[in-house]
Amino acid sequence: MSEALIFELSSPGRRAAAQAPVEAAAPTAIPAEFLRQDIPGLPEVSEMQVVRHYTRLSQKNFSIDTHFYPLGSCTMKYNPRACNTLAMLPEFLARHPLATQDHSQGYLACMYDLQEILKSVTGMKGVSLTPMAGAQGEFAGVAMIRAYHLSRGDTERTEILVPDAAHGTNPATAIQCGCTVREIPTDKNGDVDLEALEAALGPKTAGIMLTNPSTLGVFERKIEIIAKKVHEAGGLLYYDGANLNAILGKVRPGDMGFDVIHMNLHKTFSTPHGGGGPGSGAVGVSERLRPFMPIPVVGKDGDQYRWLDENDLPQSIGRLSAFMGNAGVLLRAYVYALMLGPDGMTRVAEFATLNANYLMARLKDKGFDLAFDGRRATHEFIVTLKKQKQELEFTATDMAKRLLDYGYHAPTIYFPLLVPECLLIEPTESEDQATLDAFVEAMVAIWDEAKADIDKVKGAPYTQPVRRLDDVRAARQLDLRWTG
Amino acid sequence: MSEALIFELSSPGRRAAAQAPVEAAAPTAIPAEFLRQDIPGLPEVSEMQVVRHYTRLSQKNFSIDTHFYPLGSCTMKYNPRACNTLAMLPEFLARHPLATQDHSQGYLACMYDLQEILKSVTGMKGVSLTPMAGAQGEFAGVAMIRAYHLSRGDTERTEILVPDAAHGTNPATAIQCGCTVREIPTDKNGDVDLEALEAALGPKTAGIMLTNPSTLGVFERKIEIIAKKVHEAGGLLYYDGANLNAILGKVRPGDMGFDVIHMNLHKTFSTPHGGGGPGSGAVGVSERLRPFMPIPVVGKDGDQYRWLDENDLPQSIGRLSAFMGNAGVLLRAYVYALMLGPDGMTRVAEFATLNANYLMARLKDKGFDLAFDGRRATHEFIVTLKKQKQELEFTATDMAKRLLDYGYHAPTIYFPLLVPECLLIEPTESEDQATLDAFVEAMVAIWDEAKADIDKVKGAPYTQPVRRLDDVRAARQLDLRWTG
Amino acid sequence: MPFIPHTEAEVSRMLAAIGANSIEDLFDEIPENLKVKSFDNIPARRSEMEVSRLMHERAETDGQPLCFIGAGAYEHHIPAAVWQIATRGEFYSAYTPYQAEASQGTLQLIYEYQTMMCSLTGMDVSNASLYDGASGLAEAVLMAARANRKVKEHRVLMPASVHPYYRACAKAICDAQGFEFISIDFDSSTGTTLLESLKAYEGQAISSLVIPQPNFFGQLEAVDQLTDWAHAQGALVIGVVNPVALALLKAPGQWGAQGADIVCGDGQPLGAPLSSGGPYYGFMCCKQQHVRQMPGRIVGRTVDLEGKVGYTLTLQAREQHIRRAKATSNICTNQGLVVTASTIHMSLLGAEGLRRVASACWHNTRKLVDALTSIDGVEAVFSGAGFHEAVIRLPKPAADVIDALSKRDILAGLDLRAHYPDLGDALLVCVTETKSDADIARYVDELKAVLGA
Amino acid sequence: MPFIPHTEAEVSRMLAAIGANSIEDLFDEIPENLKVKSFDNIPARRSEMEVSRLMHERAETDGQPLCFIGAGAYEHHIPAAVWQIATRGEFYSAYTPYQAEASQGTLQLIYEYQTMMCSLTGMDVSNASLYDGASGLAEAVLMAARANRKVKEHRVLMPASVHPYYRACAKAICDAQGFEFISIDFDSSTGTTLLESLKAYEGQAISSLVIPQPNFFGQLEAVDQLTDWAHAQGALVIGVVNPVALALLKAPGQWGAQGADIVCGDGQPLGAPLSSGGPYYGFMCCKQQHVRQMPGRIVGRTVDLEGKVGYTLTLQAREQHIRRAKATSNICTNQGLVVTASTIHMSLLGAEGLRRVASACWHNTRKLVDALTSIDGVEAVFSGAGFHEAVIRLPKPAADVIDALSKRDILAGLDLRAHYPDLGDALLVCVTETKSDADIARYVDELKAVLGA
Ligand SMILES: Cc1ncc(COP(=O)(O)O)c(C=O)c1O
Ligand SMILES: Cc1ncc(COP(=O)(O)O)c(C=O)c1O
Repeated sequence: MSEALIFELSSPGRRAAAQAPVEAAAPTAIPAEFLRQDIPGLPEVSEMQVVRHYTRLSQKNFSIDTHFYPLGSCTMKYNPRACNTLAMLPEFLARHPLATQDHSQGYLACMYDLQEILKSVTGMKGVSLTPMAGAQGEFAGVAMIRAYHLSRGDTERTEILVPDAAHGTNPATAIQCGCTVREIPTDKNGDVDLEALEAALGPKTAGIMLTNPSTLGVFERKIEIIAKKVHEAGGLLYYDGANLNAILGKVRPGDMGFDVIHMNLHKTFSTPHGGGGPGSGAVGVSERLRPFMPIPVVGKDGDQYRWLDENDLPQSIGRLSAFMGNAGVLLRAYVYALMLGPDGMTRVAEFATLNANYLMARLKDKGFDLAFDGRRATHEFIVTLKKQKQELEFTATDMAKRLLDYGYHAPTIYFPLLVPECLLIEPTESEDQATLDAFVEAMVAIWDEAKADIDKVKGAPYTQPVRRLDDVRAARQLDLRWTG
Repeated sequence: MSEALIFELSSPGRRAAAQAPVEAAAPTAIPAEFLRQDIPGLPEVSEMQVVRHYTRLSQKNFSIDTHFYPLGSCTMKYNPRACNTLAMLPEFLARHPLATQDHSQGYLACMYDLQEILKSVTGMKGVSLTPMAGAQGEFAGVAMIRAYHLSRGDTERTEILVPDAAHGTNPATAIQCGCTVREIPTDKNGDVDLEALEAALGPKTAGIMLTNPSTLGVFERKIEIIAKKVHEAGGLLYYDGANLNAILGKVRPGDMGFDVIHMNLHKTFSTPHGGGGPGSGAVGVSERLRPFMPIPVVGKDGDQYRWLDENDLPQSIGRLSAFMGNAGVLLRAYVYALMLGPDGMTRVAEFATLNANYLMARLKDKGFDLAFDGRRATHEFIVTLKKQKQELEFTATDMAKRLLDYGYHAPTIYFPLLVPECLLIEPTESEDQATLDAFVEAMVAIWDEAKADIDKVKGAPYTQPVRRLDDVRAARQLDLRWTG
Repeated sequence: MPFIPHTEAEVSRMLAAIGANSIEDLFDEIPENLKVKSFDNIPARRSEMEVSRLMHERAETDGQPLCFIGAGAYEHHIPAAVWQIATRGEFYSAYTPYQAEASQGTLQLIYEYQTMMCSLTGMDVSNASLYDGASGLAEAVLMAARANRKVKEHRVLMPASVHPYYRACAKAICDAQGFEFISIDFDSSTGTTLLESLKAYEGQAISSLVIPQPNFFGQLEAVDQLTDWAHAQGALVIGVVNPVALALLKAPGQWGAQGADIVCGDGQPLGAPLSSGGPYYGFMCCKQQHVRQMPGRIVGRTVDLEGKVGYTLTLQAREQHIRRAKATSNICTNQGLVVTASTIHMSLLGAEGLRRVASACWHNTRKLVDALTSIDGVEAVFSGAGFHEAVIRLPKPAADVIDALSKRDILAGLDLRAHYPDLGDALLVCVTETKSDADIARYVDELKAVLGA
Repeated sequence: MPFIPHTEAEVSRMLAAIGANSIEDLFDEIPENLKVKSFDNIPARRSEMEVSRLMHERAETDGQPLCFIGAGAYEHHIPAAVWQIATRGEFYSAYTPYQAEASQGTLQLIYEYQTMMCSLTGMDVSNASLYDGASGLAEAVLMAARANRKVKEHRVLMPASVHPYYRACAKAICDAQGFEFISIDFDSSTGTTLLESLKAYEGQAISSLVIPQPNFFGQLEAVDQLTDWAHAQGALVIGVVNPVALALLKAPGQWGAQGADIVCGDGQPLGAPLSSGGPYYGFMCCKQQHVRQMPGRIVGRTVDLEGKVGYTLTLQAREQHIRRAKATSNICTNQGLVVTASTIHMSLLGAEGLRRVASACWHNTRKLVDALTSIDGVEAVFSGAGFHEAVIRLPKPAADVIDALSKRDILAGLDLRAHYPDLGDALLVCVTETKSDADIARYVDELKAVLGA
């Protein structure tokens, strides 16, 4: 059933009266010129209306807690509920970001430990937890690369190399850091085209941004050669850690030769995606980039923890948020890490990879085409519906929408851009075999349906709160707020 | 989509490993004769499977937080979320029921205050919070009446009078207290048949159990006469407080002449129904029944709170639970009472009554028959579909099931038993006018549907996880547990 | 107006539709002289924030002492997921699932719960909960009398090793129906019920024998012998068990040759916080042949119009809303939400998790008892096997020791003097898996300090 | 294996289907020499219970001092319903709503959120959130430069009365793109930006002027004059506002003749706990004509195949996943869950509730300032109207006073020396509606004790 807007439930003068001071006189000494004359158009509703409305809205979402969600590159794995509970202990919630040091030792101890765990698991020499999502971690990383070159008087190095399969945040970040972007093509096995890379390297090269395993779901086998070549050319290597789930405990970016990495803790460390965020894009750096880390960072003097700021890190790229990033997200990641331990971290990669390879093998067996057949899947892999598109105009979107009717969230579609009609499928380690098998059956059934009646499939979804939405209209006839 | 049983998700050897000690050797000194050889058949599932399974199951429920729920006699009103949060503060959750007095003052203060509030609002002289639901409150009440008579050597008084409209717990309770039950008929206006009452009163009369307003949704106008007559006959008056929501702050059972009352705090004081419980059936008593109250009760010596037990109340009917009833439910009721205050209590009755009378007027206006036309509705009222049944075999069940498809929980049906095809409708004070209006439209639409196509309505519901269920089969071919 | 959505304009419109002039008019059937004029003793309303502040203060007053009391309420780790899911609005704010089609979530969950309880206890049937363990025992006694048709006498053998409050509660509830409870003494060295003490009742008409396992002292009763003895007398056997202990101990369904007839107990250890004693829930299981004597709700699996599987309340003809005065019990509202939590809890633990918890409790209790009894003058009162409780005797008045430790933020255990004066300065202590070695050491150290040892 | 469901039997079956001998085989494309041999510094796994214990200990270490710090993060009452609903699995564990049909809950909520923010700020368009207020200001500066096509220079007027960390963050983020921030001094008696101090920049090419309201000191800026001045110079106006203050203060859309062009700030006061500084969220609103320069996600209302209303992400051509190097920002993951909480919070408060909260804050702050300044040697630094923060000057080193009060479990305020050395021993204090008169009195008394006054 469709749910009215909260504003449509509103009635003038209604209030959730328990939620505001029982009485509150107007301020007496603010001159009229500063005051607003109108009343903001917030809804006027009762507490129950709010609870009912948003509870009902919540039921209109797919989520990990309700559905298998094989969204490639997004690592939709189980978010342990203890992480939420323990990050929301009353003292943690009440802690002011500028609290005195003696009222901060408990929190700082958690952050310090987390820095150490992340250093250990990535093989990096320093960690700053402050970036608030992957993209901000990327910003921090490229800004540090820039700062490094500048600190050496190397002012011409403004070019960032980005493989064409890269996530959109990579080129966007490079630009935001005042760099230019140069795309590097991918070879037919999904690896970076080494020749093209060599051709691109030069005195303007600031660095390269790589995801490994790449967003094509394969491990970049020539990573050592790439690292060597980039370093020889005077550039640094940036590791986009969105895919860290594939290699956690198996191979470390630091050991592969990367100078800086961001981690999506909301992926690998299982903090929830929250319907779009918040995340955390903690960065790890090699020795030479340590002086440039974004502040604040947690340090330890004797048995006292304290914030390190511009006084401790005078070459820092600076501050990326008002305080220290998404503290509550970091607490969740810390709790998760403690519950995993070193063996658990290794198992993350092992079972994420097992699930992906199993699902890939089963789908291949059922006749679906793999984008990189013959390669191992990492934690994810790509199916291409190119053949199905040619045959019946059956597209990745059609598969995605119809999967919703079968009770599965769609895989990532049309990313990476270079594989036509692609489905980027990431089952994660938290799903069991039976779920993967049922998903295979659903994909097979949908393709059978398409062969029998393509229009039916193109009409999907049928079981969701709405049928397929008109995105073109949304963009052309902008309706971005309710006006009554 | 149908949800497998948790056992069907099970796989031998699977575990939610974070949830038990990492290691635990078997006990070394328990002789084999005491030990079990088999492994209990609990599900073997991962943490995510559990979270997903029960989250999905939850979505298959109607509830106050998602639906209008006009279930007569049940007072399905909004359960403020603060009550839950504050009753679940860590210290309250961790408090052992047998904790020492110095670690109990905070909790006991809440219970003491709640006793005072309930005394004040009911006009009774003593309150015991220990009964765990309405029915246990009834038990306590009748047991006190019995104990009172026995304490006076009045051993023949074993008959409890119960109006025929009474809730099933009333007669069942009387029997459980070793009494016999005598039914008193209702007159055509919904009041107790006074003549029949008088005829029934006598030296065997232990007391009468009354609900006022009665379960017929009308206020018993002759309550003072009834009280006088029962008292004159040597009997006591028991007030079934399930309908207290109708009169909170308006009229007090103590002032009407009742000797003992139970309150369904899970109705009037808004503690949640929890899909069946827990509730609380706190009892209030007049002066003469005070010595018989169930223990423990909270007392106050100077500024110290303490439990009163059999040493303080040697004539007590005793202990009705291992500790002191549903403590956490009582905390919720206390928080609710504090947020209401005296004015808020009065408003509960006022707006519950306004909503019921409005809904009644609107339905009458649309042609539905009222069981007691001409009477004021209290917090609830009865529509009878006798006419519709005669006309089209359209029953109260049909209306109920079809309402589910319209997104409304059904009213109470077939209770009280004396009104044919009855719908006992209780909107409560938390609903707004628009919701009531939409509900009226739905009832009208359903009756129109019935007139157009009775089979369609008889097939309802269509939109729920299952169609109409076979209750007869459920009772005949008992299937009460999963056996694999 | 907290929790009331009405605006003045709406009130006017609604009154107009009713044809009334004021809300007060709607109460015109209530005799004027009865109407409340004003309240005393009800504090003026506070905002959620103010109430929150008060409740936080009250909670802090009580603090969180280190707790070594068990005695029917046990501190266990409860997975974070349990109450986060149980308090979802759809479970929390739903009514009893009378409208089955709109309550499949709760109904399926109860069916799963019933299955779990049957497997834990080794019985055929479980109901959907009673209020708590103590009142559940009362219901079991009443049920046994109904089920045991051959015995007309309402005579019940009740070991003194059953929780004193359970005994008190059973008495309070069964009294009016004329039940006679015969107390059976325990053996002073093992703290358990000896077969010899039952001999006196051989050949007498006995409705039921209650067997606690573990018993109130944490000791293990000879359940096989007791069960066989009772059955030989034509009495039914009512087991009162700790469900966590069942991860290790023989299921009541396997006691003796035929197994117990009715099994009850408190479900609190399976996911309910201590919470000052409630809400917990009483579980009850029985053999198939007694199902129609069972009190409380029962969920059954059935099919819908189209043959699809669904769940519904069944055998309602046992219940008060159908059978009224002839019902098996007056219970209506039960402890549904706690059962919801408990079902989630059991799913998360599984048999192996529960076994580990139980084992950890056992080991921790041994550790504490060993450490305490190495203090001069402190001794274990009973010998023989036990679970996670034990009785120790102190060289000083138990009440004073408890007081002194309470001031040091430790709840030392339950003073047994009120219930078992013969045991002297005896303390019932309990250690669950929640206590670390450091906690145990702290107790021991503080006790030493208090005893001056 | 925590959080991994696989049994050994399943692993074997899966490997067989893959045609691999072991899980290790699946990693055979990784050069052997790169593989991790072992970890240091990662503690062995603990059960949820053990981690819970550790986290409780850590939390207790920090305690809950009585907090009078604001400075960009404000303690407000958050209704219990807010996070109970926001942490429902369907909100908590969902991804960004790219599959619109399966995400209508989140999408409709964001559409409602956008509406609320527009109404609070008086602007036309709101996005779905940025990371926080400080980084949001950076994005606003970048956006203003894109939107202000007439001005090529990346020159921004930044009052020193803007939060120092916001200024630092804007600098860190905009630096690489060659932005020049010109600091504008505040008037030492009012603590606000005087029109005179801007005169020097008249006629110069200015991309934008940032106006904080209230400013970092809690003082109210002359927003109308400043806005009109900026517009006269061809500069865009970026308002940085406290959303709770907007319940009382003139909406930025009404500043001066034309209103602000872009409005940003931190959404934290609208339902996010202090939580050590995050997660909060940055809100951003703008005039309709600038919508295509907006960074971040935006939800639009549209219809489905059948004409039914639905919600979807729109104008995605601005975003990195479509436009890549040409995107308006690199932001991808935002602060969705906090927006969810905030939308629920705003619905519960409504305009009147928010007004009461803001008024209570104002009154409480006055109370504190009045009481403090009655202490010998303590004085208010600025005159003029303010909201719920104020700067007071102490007769002793601020750092020492803060330390001493911290030991007495009071967070006295923020020492301004690092950021504004000219102000001397100045403390920025804040009092929200969460503080009672007793709390204020306690602060005053303890401060007196510390000052020896
Ligand atoms: C490969 C890759 N890189 C970077 C990002 C950006 O991370 P965030 O969304 O946390 O900013 C993502 C997230 O989707 C990603 O998949
Ligand atoms: C009129 C009436 N009396 C008594 C009861 C019994 O209360 P409880 O279910 O709490 O035992 C009810 C509850 O449904 C009721 O409606």
